Amino acid sequence: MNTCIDLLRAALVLGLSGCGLAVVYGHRFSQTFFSVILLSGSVALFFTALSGWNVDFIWQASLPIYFGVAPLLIRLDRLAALFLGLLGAVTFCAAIFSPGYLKHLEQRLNFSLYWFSLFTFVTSMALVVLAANALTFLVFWETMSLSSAALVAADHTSSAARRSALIYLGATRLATAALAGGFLWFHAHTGSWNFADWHLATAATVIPSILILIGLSIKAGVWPFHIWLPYAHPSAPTPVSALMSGVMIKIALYAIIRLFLFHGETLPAFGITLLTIGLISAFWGVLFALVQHDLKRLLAYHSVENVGIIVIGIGLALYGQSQHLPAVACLGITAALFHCVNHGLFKSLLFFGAGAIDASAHTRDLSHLGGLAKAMPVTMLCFVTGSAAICALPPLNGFASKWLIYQGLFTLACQTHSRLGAGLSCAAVGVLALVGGLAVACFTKAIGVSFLGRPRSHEAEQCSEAAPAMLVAQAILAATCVVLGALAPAFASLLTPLSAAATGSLATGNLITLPLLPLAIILSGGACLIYLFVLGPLRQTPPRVCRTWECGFGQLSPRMQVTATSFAHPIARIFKPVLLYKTVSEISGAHQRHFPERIKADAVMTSLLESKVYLPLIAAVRRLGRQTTRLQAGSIHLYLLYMLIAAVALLIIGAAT
Amino acid sequence: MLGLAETLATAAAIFGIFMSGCRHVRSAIYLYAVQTALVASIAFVYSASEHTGPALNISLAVVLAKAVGIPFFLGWVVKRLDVRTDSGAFLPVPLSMHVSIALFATSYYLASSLDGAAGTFSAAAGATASISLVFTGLLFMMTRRLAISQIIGFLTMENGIYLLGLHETRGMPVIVEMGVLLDVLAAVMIAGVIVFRIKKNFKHIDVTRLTGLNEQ
Amino acid sequence: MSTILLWLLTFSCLLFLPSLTIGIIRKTKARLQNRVGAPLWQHLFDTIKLLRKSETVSENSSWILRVNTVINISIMITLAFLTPWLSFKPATSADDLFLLIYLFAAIRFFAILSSLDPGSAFGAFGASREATLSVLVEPAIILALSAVALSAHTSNLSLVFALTANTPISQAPLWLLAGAGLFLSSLVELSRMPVDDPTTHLELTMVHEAMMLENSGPNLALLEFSSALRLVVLYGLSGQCFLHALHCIWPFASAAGILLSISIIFALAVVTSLIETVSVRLKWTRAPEFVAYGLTMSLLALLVALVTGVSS
Amino acid sequence: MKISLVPVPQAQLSDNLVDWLHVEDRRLGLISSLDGGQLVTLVLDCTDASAQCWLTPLDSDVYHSLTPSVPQAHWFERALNDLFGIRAAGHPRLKSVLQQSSCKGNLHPLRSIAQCGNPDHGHKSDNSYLHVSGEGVYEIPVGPVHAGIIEPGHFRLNCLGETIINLEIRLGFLHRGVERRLTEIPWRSARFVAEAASSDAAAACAIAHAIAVESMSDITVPERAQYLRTLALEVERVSMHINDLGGMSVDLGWSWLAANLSRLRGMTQEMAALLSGSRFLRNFICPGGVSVDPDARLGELKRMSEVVSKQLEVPINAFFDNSSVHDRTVKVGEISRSAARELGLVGVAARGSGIAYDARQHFAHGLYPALAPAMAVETAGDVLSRLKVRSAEIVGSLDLIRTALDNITSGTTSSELPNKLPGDTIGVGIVEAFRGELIHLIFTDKHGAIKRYCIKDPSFNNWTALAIAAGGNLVADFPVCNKSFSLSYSGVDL
Repeated sequence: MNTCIDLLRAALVLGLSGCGLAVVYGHRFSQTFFSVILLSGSVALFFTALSGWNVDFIWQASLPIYFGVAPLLIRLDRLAALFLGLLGAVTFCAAIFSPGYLKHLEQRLNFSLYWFSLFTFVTSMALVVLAANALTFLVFWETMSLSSAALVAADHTSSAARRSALIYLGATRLATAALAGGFLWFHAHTGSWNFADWHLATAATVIPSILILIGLSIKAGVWPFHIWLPYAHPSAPTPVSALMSGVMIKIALYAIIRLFLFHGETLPAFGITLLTIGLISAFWGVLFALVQHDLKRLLAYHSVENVGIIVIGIGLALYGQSQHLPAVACLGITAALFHCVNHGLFKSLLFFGAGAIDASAHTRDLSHLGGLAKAMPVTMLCFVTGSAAICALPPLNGFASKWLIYQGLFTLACQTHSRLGAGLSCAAVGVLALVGGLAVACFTKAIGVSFLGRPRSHEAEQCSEAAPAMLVAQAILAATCVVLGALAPAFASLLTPLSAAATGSLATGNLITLPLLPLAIILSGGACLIYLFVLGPLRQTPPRVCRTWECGFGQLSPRMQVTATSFAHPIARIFKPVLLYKTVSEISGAHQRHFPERIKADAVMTSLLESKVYLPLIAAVRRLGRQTTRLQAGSIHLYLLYMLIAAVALLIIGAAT
Repeated sequence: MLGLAETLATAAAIFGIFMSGCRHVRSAIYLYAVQTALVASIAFVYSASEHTGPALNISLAVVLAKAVGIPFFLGWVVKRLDVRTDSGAFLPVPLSMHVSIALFATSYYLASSLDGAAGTFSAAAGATASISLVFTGLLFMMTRRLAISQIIGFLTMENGIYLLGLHETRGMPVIVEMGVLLDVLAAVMIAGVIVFRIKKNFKHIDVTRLTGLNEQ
Repeated sequence: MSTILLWLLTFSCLLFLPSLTIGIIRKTKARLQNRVGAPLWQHLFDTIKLLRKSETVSENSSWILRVNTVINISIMITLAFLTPWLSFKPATSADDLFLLIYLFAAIRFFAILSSLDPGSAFGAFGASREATLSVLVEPAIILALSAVALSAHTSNLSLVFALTANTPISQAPLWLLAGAGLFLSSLVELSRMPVDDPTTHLELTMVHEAMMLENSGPNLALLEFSSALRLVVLYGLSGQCFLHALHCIWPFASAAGILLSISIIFALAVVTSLIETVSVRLKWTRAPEFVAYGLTMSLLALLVALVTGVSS
Repeated sequence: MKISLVPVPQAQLSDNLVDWLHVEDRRLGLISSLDGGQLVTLVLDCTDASAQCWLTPLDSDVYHSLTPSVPQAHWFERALNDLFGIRAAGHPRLKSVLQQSSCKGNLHPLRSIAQCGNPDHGHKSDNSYLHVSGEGVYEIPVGPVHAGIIEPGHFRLNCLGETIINLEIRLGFLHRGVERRLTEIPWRSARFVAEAASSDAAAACAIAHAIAVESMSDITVPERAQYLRTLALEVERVSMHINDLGGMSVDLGWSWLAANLSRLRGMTQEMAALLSGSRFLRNFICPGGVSVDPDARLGELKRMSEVVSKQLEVPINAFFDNSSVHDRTVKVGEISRSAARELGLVGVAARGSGIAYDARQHFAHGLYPALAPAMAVETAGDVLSRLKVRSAEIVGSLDLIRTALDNITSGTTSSELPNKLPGDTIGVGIVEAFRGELIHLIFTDKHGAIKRYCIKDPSFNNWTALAIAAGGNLVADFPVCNKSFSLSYSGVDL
């Protein structure tokens, strides 16, 4: 208990002192210095979580630290500890990764601002997780949003980054508005700011629950509120992208889990809605990821997919609770929590990989990469591991959590008496399989186009392996993915008490019944044996190295390998109606009919939501604004008239009541 | 457990679903033939189980006329017109197949409420199949381009209605059956002739392009 | 003791059935075209020959080349021990439906990577086509297996596929539809006609062959063996569905199951060769429609499973 | 056929050609040169089966390109650049038709004069490809070594995903110097080289050669020989068309049909062997007549032709009845009628695009045009219409073979040849080979020796059409598209 508090205190002190030092010495001290502070803070945070696993401790600030009407209230329980641990782990790796990565951004970043925002960001994330009442939550939620927006705009030389930060800020405003509305309603309803007193998703609290859900969904990047995510995540420097994608959006999901799942009875409609939205998110995210050719943007869209998968888990748990199917609820919540952790790990790993490529090749555009396998073998190994994990290939960690989702859906279909639930869960199994196939296509594209084949540009040719510290950060995460995958049954049973607390059922023992560790050993052992005895060093004649088959024509040029767009083209064509995908070719030059001089061909994709929903909405708001400005004509008489009308109207209303 | 008639009816509905996923007009006609043969054999099963001698012959006539005669006639029309594929107008063909699966599920719910039976599949199977056939035929007519497909869709609907009648009344009076049969035969002949006329006047039989008809 | 015997039998099937089945397909096709055709065991001879040959490797390839081969073959052999593709294969605790599907996905993941590895244009569009097809096929396979798993209320396929006495006859359509869905999907998954032509010499139309273009010698031997094994496992799986349908109608002794489960694979091989002889390869943009038929079978199976499951 | 030599000054050539081609039934035969000092333009008039040879003397190596106004001249002009070193200024795509490996440096193999300056005058061969820009575009290089026994040619496909944006074709990997060789050997032996110019159309090449020689020295061919020549040409047509249909079935993946057609093709080759003693009709047709008289074997030939036409019915009906075949071939590889006309397409490709041109209808060779079968014309211009034309021609040719066999007269099969060819004359042979219009054009010097032997293979006109037809189609449909044109590499790469 005491160690836990001490560690937490240490972490907070380190975070705050990091902030202070960054403001004062941001330009003078080296990146390594700040990274070490961040590193020690994250270690403290991680061990807080470890030591806090078996304690449930609440701390209320004494009077001066008071947010107007409610005190600063912190609660460290098992759920919070899980997410604190994730935050600690990812921050730990980000801290190791940072010094090497930031080197290539030296000209473009204001380090004082960067480190200040980063420390604020991490500290506020920790405090959001720990927040036990609405005001504490909201205050640190806001701090988290603002500091992360500052980090998105950190690269002040890029106008795209500024634009992204604006879009992100707009989204967070809406999120906070919705959250605040929901929280106020709940306070009015229950008279308490404490989360523990609130019961969401019941028949009496539909509207505020929806408001809170919307607020949190915007932050989590759930469809259809994911629009900001593919802008903000790629623009931020890589350690920040990793933290945002790996942890920040998980914190919104954590809030959903905490607020919705631990209060018993819920309406089935919430479960069904979340399940459906999760499915759409997963499908939508992976589909749009497939047609991206900016590596980080691709990863950002994959976050939408994975958030969708987690939301499916949450929806499953909610629906299971509402239908009194504890087994389903237990599977759902375990899956959601497990996938939160997993996604945090492999997504930050993948972002680090993308960052390492960015730092070395100075581009993230897949059409300029290629052939990095020779130059960056370790980065590639880690990236492949991360990709395999995100594609849920057994026996990596992604598979374990996705398996839990599948099992949950399958159990639901077997046990439910509701035809809607059964049909929906079967459809979900199909959609998830589709999403899995799309994810494989997407990541093979990303790896294939960036690491394999021949370099497509001079920059890619000149690449060299990332700095050792950057590799260590990736290797730690990759190893965690493997270990967590092989030991998934044990980890899942660690989570079981949590889900048992949520569902009110007794612990059901081992959720993952698959022998994943033996499987991993058999697979890798078999692979090694086959390599040694059939293909490897024991063969007498070494393989002959020659050019890739070029049909006898001569040297292959870098153009003669598939591009990212072309690889995804056949799939994109199938989903044309969703992607609004089309091929445009433009032929020009002197004798166009038979002998054109220039041909240009491009695949054009428009985001359905952006073009058909959000932009018209924004345009409508603008138009409304312009109409409103007409009222302000500048004439003093007109204003007097307004006042007169207002006064008369008020009087009439007053008289009427 | 499903009775033989219910199994046959379900099979007919499934073949109807396959038909709705068929782009090739001639394959659609074949599938229609199989589906009709199944429907007719249900009539055969009913009449055999009711031990009504003459009805047996009537069902055989129905089999011959509807499962053999009409497809042959339609096949001839298709050959004459030299049309092969109907790529669908509003819905991609594979999707319309999946929509008809959804309609099959819908008709199951409808059928179970129609029968008032306690949701057991076997009780509702016959009605499910017939309603689903009607839906499938309607969907087929709705989503297809060619006039010939409209005929096939219409005939499928007719199969569904016939099957529903059969299922609800356990065999129809001979005279009604004959009358319906004659009506259908006449309708198909007339439709065939009309298609020829459309082809002759418009050089195509694409009904989505016939919207300008009223102006001519 | 008998378990050991059954394991041995399974193991020998795993070793020899793939080549024999490929041999049957090729022989039947040759006979249907009035050719004599290669010997029945030619595939095995080829594999052995390739294992002894030296190897040519592209200068552009990376470690993915080797990793793909070893992972491919080791996963495939594991899958052959896990999947209940033969009715007599002893059960293991890892026969889970979703695990199997994702192990197949793992094979595909590395296969696609290895075909992108040498930077060949042919391998690349082969990979792109493979990815497209698998995106479409994966839901069909998972739904077909889910349908039969739902009817058995467990996702452990050994239990699902265990031949139990007194299976009601009403289960027959479910098994038939699931089997048909699986078979159609495996035709696509295995890159056979009418979606891909395994005998084509045209690089531009290849899917599976284009992906293996840069492999040679023992590497190629292992990949060829692995894809033949994948063929028998998938055929075995859909064959088991048909056997169950048969078992619903006419319960046979489990001893007959040994013979039947092998001969149904051969029967499906003959069906494949018939299809490949008389069918024309589909236009590439029509391939999704063919997959849609497999998906339809699976969806219908699922519908039947749900409808009969809810009432029971 | 008599041919008139018309001098056309360089300034008027382009206008004259445009005017000439303005009339529907007039065609451009070929553009070439004798020795690099002039342009020779052969123009044909189908209405009266006449031909003119326009001679345009050049005063320098550079002249104003015809291609901008007459697109079908483009490949001729590219060949002129490589073979003679005559450069067409303003040519939109003046790239080499020969590979550097087959023609070293700036050697122009057919150039034999010095008056146009030094042949080594710095025309660099240009082997570049059109660069299609766009972020997602990639190139697929196919050939010259193909999977399968196919002649060498390089296809450069610029693709966006599965769609071909632009296709460029490069031939010239195996330049054999046929035209040059024909001027170097004794004219009596020239027929062996001439029929090997494109060996799968050996009979057509041999007839074209024979007619060209005969037209120079006014040799009359005995009637029986004319019958036998016609038979040879038609047997070759049937055989190769069946072969192409079979190849198409292989590309469509329809092995049953491919096996059947391959067997039937064997039977037609057996017919060829009955007729000439050679399964490929080699060494059969010679100037003056034919070399062997099949005599009694004609009865067996007739029987076999009946068997073939009977046995063809099932596979051909099955082929056109199949819906998947329609899927694969309809609206694939389309060439519009106007494009076909501008590119001067010949043969099946032209008739598939609605151009009613068949040399058998207009130009005398064998028993044509008297015995010419009805022309098969389709208007859609896609792969299917080319297939339909092809199968209709098989039926027509088989009918023609039976008619010819019924009416064949007896008598001698060859007539005497003079010792030498007349001096300073032009001989032309225009033949409808199975691929289309084939032209052999011979010039003799004042001693009667061949000074220039010019061959225009039908594929020469049609290769460009393939490149245009493939654009916008799926990569996987390219083989089908390619097969539907059935082009000869060696005929172009002489």
